[in-house]
Amino acid sequence: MEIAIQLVIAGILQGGLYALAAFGLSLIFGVSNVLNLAHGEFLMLGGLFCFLIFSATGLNPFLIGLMILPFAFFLGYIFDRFLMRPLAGKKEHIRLMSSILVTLGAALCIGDVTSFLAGAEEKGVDYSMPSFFWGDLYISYLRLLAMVMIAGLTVGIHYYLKKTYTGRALRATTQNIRGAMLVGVDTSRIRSVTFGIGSMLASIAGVFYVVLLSISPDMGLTVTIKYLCIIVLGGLGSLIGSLVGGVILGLTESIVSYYNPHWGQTAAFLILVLILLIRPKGLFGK
Amino acid sequence: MKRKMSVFCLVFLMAVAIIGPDLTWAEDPKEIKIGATIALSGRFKGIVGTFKTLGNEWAGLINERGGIYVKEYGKKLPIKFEIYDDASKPENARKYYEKMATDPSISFFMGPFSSFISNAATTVAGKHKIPMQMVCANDAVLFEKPNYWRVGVLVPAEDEWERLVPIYKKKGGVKTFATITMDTLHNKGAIKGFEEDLKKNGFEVVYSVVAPPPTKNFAPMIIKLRKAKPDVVCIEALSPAFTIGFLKQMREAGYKPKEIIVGHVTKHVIDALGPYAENITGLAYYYDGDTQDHKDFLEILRRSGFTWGEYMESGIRFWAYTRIKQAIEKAGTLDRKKIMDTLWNMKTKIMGLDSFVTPEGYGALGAWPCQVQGGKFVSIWPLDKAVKLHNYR
Amino acid sequence: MNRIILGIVLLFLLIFPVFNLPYLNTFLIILFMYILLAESYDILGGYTGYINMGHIAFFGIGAYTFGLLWNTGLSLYLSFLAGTLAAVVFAILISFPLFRLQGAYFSLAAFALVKLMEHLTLNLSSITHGSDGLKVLEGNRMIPMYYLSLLLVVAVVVVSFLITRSRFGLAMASVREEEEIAFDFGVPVQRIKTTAMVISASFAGLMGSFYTWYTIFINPSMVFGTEMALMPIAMAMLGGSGVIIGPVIGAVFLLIVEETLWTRFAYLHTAAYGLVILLVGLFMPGGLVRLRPVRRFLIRVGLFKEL
Amino acid sequence: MLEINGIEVFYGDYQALFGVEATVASAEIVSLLGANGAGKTTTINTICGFIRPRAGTIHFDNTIIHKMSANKIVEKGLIQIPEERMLFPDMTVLENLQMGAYLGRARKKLADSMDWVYGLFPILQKRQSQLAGTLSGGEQQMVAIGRGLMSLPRLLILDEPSLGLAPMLVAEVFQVIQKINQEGVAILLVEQNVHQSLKISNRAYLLENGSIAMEGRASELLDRDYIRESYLGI
Repeated sequence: MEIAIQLVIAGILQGGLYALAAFGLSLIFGVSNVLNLAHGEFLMLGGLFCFLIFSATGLNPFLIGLMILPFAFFLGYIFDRFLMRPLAGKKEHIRLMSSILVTLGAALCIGDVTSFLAGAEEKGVDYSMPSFFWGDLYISYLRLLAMVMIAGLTVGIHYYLKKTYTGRALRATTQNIRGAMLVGVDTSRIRSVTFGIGSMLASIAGVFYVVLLSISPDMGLTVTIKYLCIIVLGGLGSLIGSLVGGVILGLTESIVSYYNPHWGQTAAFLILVLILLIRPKGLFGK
Repeated sequence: MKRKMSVFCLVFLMAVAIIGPDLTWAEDPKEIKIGATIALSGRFKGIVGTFKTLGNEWAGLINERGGIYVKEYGKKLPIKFEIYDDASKPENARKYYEKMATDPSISFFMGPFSSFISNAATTVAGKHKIPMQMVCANDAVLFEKPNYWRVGVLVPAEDEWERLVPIYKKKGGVKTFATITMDTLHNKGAIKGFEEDLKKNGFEVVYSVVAPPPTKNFAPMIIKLRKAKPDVVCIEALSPAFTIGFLKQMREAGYKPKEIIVGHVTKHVIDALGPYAENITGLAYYYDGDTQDHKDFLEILRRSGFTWGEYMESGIRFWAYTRIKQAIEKAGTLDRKKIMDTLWNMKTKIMGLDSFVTPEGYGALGAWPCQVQGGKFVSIWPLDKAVKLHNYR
Repeated sequence: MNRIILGIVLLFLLIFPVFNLPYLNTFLIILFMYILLAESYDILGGYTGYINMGHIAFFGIGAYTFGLLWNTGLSLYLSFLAGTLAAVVFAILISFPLFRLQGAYFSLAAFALVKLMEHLTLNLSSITHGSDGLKVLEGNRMIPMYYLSLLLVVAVVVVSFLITRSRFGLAMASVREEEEIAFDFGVPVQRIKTTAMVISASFAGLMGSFYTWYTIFINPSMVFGTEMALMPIAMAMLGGSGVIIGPVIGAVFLLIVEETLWTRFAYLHTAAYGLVILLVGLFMPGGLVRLRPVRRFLIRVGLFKEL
Repeated sequence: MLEINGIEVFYGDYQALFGVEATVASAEIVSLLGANGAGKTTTINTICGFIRPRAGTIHFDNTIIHKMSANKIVEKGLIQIPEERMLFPDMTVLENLQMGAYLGRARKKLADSMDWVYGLFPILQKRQSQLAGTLSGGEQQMVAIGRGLMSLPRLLILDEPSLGLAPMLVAEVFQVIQKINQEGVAILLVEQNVHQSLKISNRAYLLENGSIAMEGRASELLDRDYIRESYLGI
């Protein structure tokens, strides 16, 4: 029983971490309808900047994470402005293909330039907090903090999407891009803003990554694939889907890993394929 | 139509010219060229990417002294590396070794990183009859089939951890071990040998797990680890991400073993763990107790800008370079067959240690126990050569 | 005109081993492999519009089936046949659930299948030897390898050509343009898609078998790796999806760029390579062959067969 | 108010419009008639900035708009209500209407325009918290028109507003169009329901194969034999 509780806790905490970056990817897909294969690179860059500033100043990594948010937003914004916007007018089929090429190229490029400038070695921030112990159970405060931040972000984003005009325009663009244009939404700007937000979320995830695990310049594509799995699982473009998808994945991985670490890693892909068999558009997809 | 044809031919010729081999070579060798591929990109870049610098610095050091004396020509020849990036892929390694095999001025091959890439490379060496010395590749899979044209510098992977057991046997105080292994060829071999060694010496392995390389969530394994309560936790993983991830999560879980052993401990692992890294025991292909024969090694490390503790594998590289130099000097020629004969039969000393090749082709270089003390990596074994004494955590 | 050019190129490739340039030989073998992968990907991806990011799964299955069977002592030809068949059977099995999905869901689910296969080969180590990898018999077979890969490339191009000229090809294009309308007009959509996938898979499976034969040693990350999976697709798109010559040009272009960068620069070649892919995606969304001067040239020499 | 001068539109190599010319004066109802594929939708999409003409100009209030992006054109008060309605299916009716007043000028008068729309379509007030995707076809059409009105249009372009509606509703829609026009909004009406639309229009254009085949006062056109035979089936 204790083990079960411990596994569920570990799974949910891990899932929350997955959900954070997947959230941003899902947002981007919803609004721009592109598969952003460079999403993991934003995560990596977020972690890297956190690492560099931490090494130089020794500030609290989460504080650094907040500090680099505007920068991450800007990065995502210009990424979209210069690389994705030219594709916006193209036909659906061509756009999907071109976006794969452009984001794949960008991912390779960002990864390699980073490894050239900052070195290819694994980087991790040494920052820890004592865990919370209750008998044999333990909950990592770091991960709990991650969960609280994710919950806070979810509420914040929900509020932003529901109440602000930009947020509403963003939702409108997701639901019917032509309709959004007809009411005067500058959809290209909304796209860029969304990319900025997605990049911000990825960089926060990157900060958690570099604190809890470690980062390296070539990790980008690997994590992108995992996040793509999560958002497909939850339904492309569905925000609640990416949250639920992340938690499902974290839970399954933890529980299966307990019996066999190998199958724990397999579980992610197995469960994705199974869910798509039952629901061709993911759990919350339309 | 004629014009189009000529344009087409021109484009084709240009393509051939771009990718074609350099068709210039001197009849009388002006230098000794050593061909190699290194993973300058791809997944091994972080581990071996910097060794290009190390090799060039070594060549620079030798050339400052005039180069390597070759009896056949009666003079010293400078040494030069020709290095391609194999992007951590065997098919690239093979392609570039084939490219270098067509260049008669290349007299010697250095192997690439890791066993399965070396596998592709040794085929080329065997086919074109070019001597190849493999570095950082010591799996049984490479030595299954006899191949005259390749030798290694390392002891088999199974023996990599053999010098650790005597420490615990002598010191006592620990009884039970747990091993966490990343699922790759080399790591599994090393741990297999270690576990057999432990059992032979009366220790107990209470938990043993092999996890795939991309594992990020170690919590389920740590739950089991906490139940098994081992005195010593051993992590053997080629990927530092695996090691760092596991240790950070073990710290989160509050499990405090008496001893942590990390097979591949590098500067970045130590940095990422901060004070927690203190007293982690590891292995390096070098010991710093006796410095009389190490001057060259320390010099090229200094020039390359890293300390030996940053890269446990720097020692392998130096060992391999030195063996090449010794073999050429001893053979007194650049004749490939003679160099290869010499490599098989040569018994010399490098860094104060015996250097030879076993009948299967393994080398003689083994790993030495070290420990992180005061943020630095210091030799702790064998006792007569140790700089510091081994501590439990 | 086009026949003359094709004839010259083919003749040149046929007598190429005479020059005894082993490096260029290996380069060409790798090139042929990528051309085949890109071209066979395009049979499904370019003609029916289903971007199959899981194409490399067929390749990997072919590679493993071949290696395992050949190691048991089965004859070479039968092992090749078995590798191909395994990929075909896999294609048939997954085509039914997979084609229920649309657009990005299809692509990503197919990609997840590749990763699933990678993990399965890792986990079922009692059969596949897991991360230890699978080793097969060595041998010096550069010349047969060269001709076999050349033959395969010619075969896949010829098959693509035949497809574009057939009613089947027309049906595939109708699926790409308006699947629902095609279905309403009585086009057996599911059968068309499955057949396209089977043809595409058979070539990839055969090439997978060849790859094992060529590299002697395979492990899961070599045949199911992420870059391995994405490169042929990038090549096809780069050259021009849906045009026979497109993937060929894409593969040749990208591989020559890669080779030039790799041998000339020690660092940052991946970045430059990425930049090339990015720029092509940005400025030539239809691929190289749809660039106006290139297209005009190809049309004039009769090599621009679009579906 | 709106002047279209000789626009030519291409889809790739295929030419869809051949020098279309038309004007709409303020407070006027103008019909754009034509069979399927004649180029009606292409024309209005060009006006709204979704398609760029290869030649010709479009002026709205003496400003050139054919080089503007769609959202800028909306800002000027030129609003399209598309045939497919293009609502936001996962938003409530209220949110859909609020989205109509997205731009600055309209945002300030949100409450007033809301009253106006609810006045025209009382049923929307009852449905205001329902998701737009769950409404019936007629109600969706109302939301679409309402959303367009929320943007405070000066020229409203209606693309097939009666398509797929029950006859009762069709009459209601045409009534509403007249009501809107009485508020001073110019209307460009694209319809297949030639009879009805000519009855409420001041003037009309007839598009055939991508060019204007006929134009004139609506009452005149209604009497022409060609129109009667080809489009009214009399």
